[in-house]
Amino acid sequence: MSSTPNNDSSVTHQQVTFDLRAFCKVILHVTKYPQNPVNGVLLREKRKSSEKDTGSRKFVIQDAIPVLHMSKYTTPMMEFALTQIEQYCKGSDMEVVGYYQANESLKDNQPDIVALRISEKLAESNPNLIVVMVNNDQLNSNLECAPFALYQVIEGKLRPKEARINLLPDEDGALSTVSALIQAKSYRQLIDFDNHLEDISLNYWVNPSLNDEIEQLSS
Amino acid sequence: MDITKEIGSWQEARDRLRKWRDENERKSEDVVDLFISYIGSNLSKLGDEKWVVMEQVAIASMDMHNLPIAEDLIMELKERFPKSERVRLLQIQRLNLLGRHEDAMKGLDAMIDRDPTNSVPYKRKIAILKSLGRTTEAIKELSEYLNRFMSDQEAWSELCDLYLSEGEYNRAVFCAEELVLHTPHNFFVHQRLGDIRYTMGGIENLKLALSYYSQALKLNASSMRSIFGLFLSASSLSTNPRVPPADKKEYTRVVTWAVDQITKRYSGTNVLEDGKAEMLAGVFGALQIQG
Amino acid sequence: MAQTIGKIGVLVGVMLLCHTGYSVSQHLQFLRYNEDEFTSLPLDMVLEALLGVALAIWGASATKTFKEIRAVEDIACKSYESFFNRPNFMTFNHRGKKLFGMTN
Amino acid sequence: MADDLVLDPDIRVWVFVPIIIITFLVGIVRHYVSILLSTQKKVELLQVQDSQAMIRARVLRENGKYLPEQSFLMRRHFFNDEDTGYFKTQKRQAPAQNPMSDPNMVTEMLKGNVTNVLPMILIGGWINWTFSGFVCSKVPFPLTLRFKPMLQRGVELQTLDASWVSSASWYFLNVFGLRSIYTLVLGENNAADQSRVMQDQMSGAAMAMPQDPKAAFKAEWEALEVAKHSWVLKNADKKLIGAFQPENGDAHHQGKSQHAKNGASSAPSS
Repeated sequence: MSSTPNNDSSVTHQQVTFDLRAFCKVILHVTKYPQNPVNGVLLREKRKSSEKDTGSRKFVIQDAIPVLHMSKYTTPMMEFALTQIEQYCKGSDMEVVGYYQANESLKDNQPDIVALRISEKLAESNPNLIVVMVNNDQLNSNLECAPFALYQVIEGKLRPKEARINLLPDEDGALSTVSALIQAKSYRQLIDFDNHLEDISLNYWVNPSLNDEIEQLSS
Repeated sequence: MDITKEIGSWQEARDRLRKWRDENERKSEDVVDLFISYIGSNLSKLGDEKWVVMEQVAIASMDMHNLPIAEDLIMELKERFPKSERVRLLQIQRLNLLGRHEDAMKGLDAMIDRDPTNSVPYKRKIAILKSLGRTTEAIKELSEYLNRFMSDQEAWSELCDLYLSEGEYNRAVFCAEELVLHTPHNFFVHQRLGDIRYTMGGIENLKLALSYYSQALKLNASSMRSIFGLFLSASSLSTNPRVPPADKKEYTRVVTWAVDQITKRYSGTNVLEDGKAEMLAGVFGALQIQG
Repeated sequence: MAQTIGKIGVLVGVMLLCHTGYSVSQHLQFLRYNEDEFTSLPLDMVLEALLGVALAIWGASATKTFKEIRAVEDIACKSYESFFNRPNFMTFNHRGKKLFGMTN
Repeated sequence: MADDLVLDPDIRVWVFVPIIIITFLVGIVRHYVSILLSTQKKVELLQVQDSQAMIRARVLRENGKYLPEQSFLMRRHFFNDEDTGYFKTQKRQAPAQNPMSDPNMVTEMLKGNVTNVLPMILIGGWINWTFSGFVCSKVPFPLTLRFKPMLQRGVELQTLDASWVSSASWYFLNVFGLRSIYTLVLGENNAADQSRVMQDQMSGAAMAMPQDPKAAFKAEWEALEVAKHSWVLKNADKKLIGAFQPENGDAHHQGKSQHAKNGASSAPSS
């Protein structure tokens, strides 16, 4: 439960909580493109200025926006997507609080240069940004725990961040829901920015049909 | 979205598989699904196409780590074509799947000894290096390979990605340019070169990126990636303080044109209906200010 | 629907052409028996032949779906993924192993 | 000119039709024999390398206009530099002058003869011998005398009308005329050959090998040396806007209402 060094300026969150929707989207994105590296951003509702919080406040990630599964090493599409997402957040009172990435190779679960570059850019507007690396090794069609490793941008580097990962509504519920979604091949419904580029009538920032499906399964 | 629901008969499944073979799609999951639902029980009806389909499905099922199907198919192919090098390649891929990379390497070396003009084993060796995370070695081998097989586009494309992952943009550009030389009518190669040039940044590179995105758009006016790229590169050029004002004007015209095009595309769909039309406008605003 | 009409078109067109051929040979034979000089074909035969050709061409083009003549169009409907798919450099060392794997 | 000759229907049954059947079957047998005898042509690695280098040089020449000048010159330097250029440093032997000295070549030629010429001679001779002297058909149009040697081989009758066809000629007509039927029956090289494709390896190598790499290199070197570079994408962006202008004319107005909103954002940059 120790916190990372050099954290006097940044707020540490001992707990990072994923709402079902966010958790499902990350896992399903990773499942939809098992052969490709994928990335995306994590969102939460903007806190009201009135409830000025402290570091102990629960860090709840409410939604995820899947972005790329192709051409990860070139920037233009990511840049455009991020700006679009930023505007979406402005319109719906959300903020970008995290970035997730899964690498191509099974054994390679370390954040790479791309993760650093993007998270540095995102950290400009939110210094508490958390970076979630998906542990390919821990993935399974029957998940036993959240296969995530958390990182944080500190002084231009990505450092591991020690925090407990909580899932909502509860650990077992979330894991079984996501496993059911995988088994039902719901990941085919997931839309990321790359899909949006092929057909711009697909909505990647909300993923309405997938949201419905998650809703159905969890209720 | 489920492929097995979309398709109603084995004939359709066969046509779909053929299409994917021709168009070089990976779609391993769908291939395996189609095989299980339609093709598997109708293999004999495929005639001579059967063997190619079996190869395709074998690769796809290995990609999906569905070993039982793959092993059955490879066994059958092996019985029918005991001496075929293509079947040999499948067997080697199976070794890879099982993690026996050393054995696979040996098998590939033997194939190269038998016929040094067959390009596939060289490439498979490089793929193994890559999958083991030995990227620098893979790059070295691939460059050597390309000294001999200079017009292998697949290899150029692979080398381009490997260099990109190492952050060596200049070399990646070289490979991407090689692809442009080989298939100048393919808008993907232009767009990709534009992407890399844009990523490199700097006025000269941005100008080149702009040109390549334009060419990509000329070849295929519906490519969203190209039009976004065009917009991004033009807008960062138009706001760059070191660009002379006369040129800036030109770039601003390009930006306006691109904005028009993008807005038009989006207004043709209903994604932005619920009050999100401003979202796009905001996007342009935000991008131009930061550019 | 258009396909069937097209097929009928081809059939009728070819039959018309055959019939024209037959009529022409009959006509020539007739001329030969009467020991007339051949000057030109009767108008109805010429018309029949032209009609047959037109019908057959139209029918054939209605039954088939054509490929774009420009290579660009062919590429435009390909997916971005397929451009990046390089079968010979494919590796299996990816998430699929854990997610769908039947090997472990 | 009235018909002066009437053919026995037995000629049709015992000469005309059998010749068709014989030629057709022989053709099919020949097809399969040639498949059996064919071997994968062995190519040397060096040949593959040469042909691929040639292809690359050619595309550079043809499509170099899509690259910026710097990139073009760099590649040309790679091929043509006096000291380090590919075409200068790669020395190739001139090919052996006498094809007979190469045993591979001899077997290839032999195989070609065995599958093509030999059956022609044998069957042709046999047909000539068995069915000699028959007039077996008539073409339905008048022909000039020049066609007589072609259509009436084996029947040397001065007075016979040129449109009559002798049995030997009928055989030759069949040999050449049945080719398209073979492709119809045997399949062009799709279905029937797919299992064969599976059998041998897929060679990624380009198959057009230069016969004489030395001369080919020199020719390509020269072509590349005189190739001028002109960067066609120089004004691609302006052309793009220009080219789209007319079609875009009304869309411009349509987009106006929406554009007005973001007009504020795009305007400041100008």
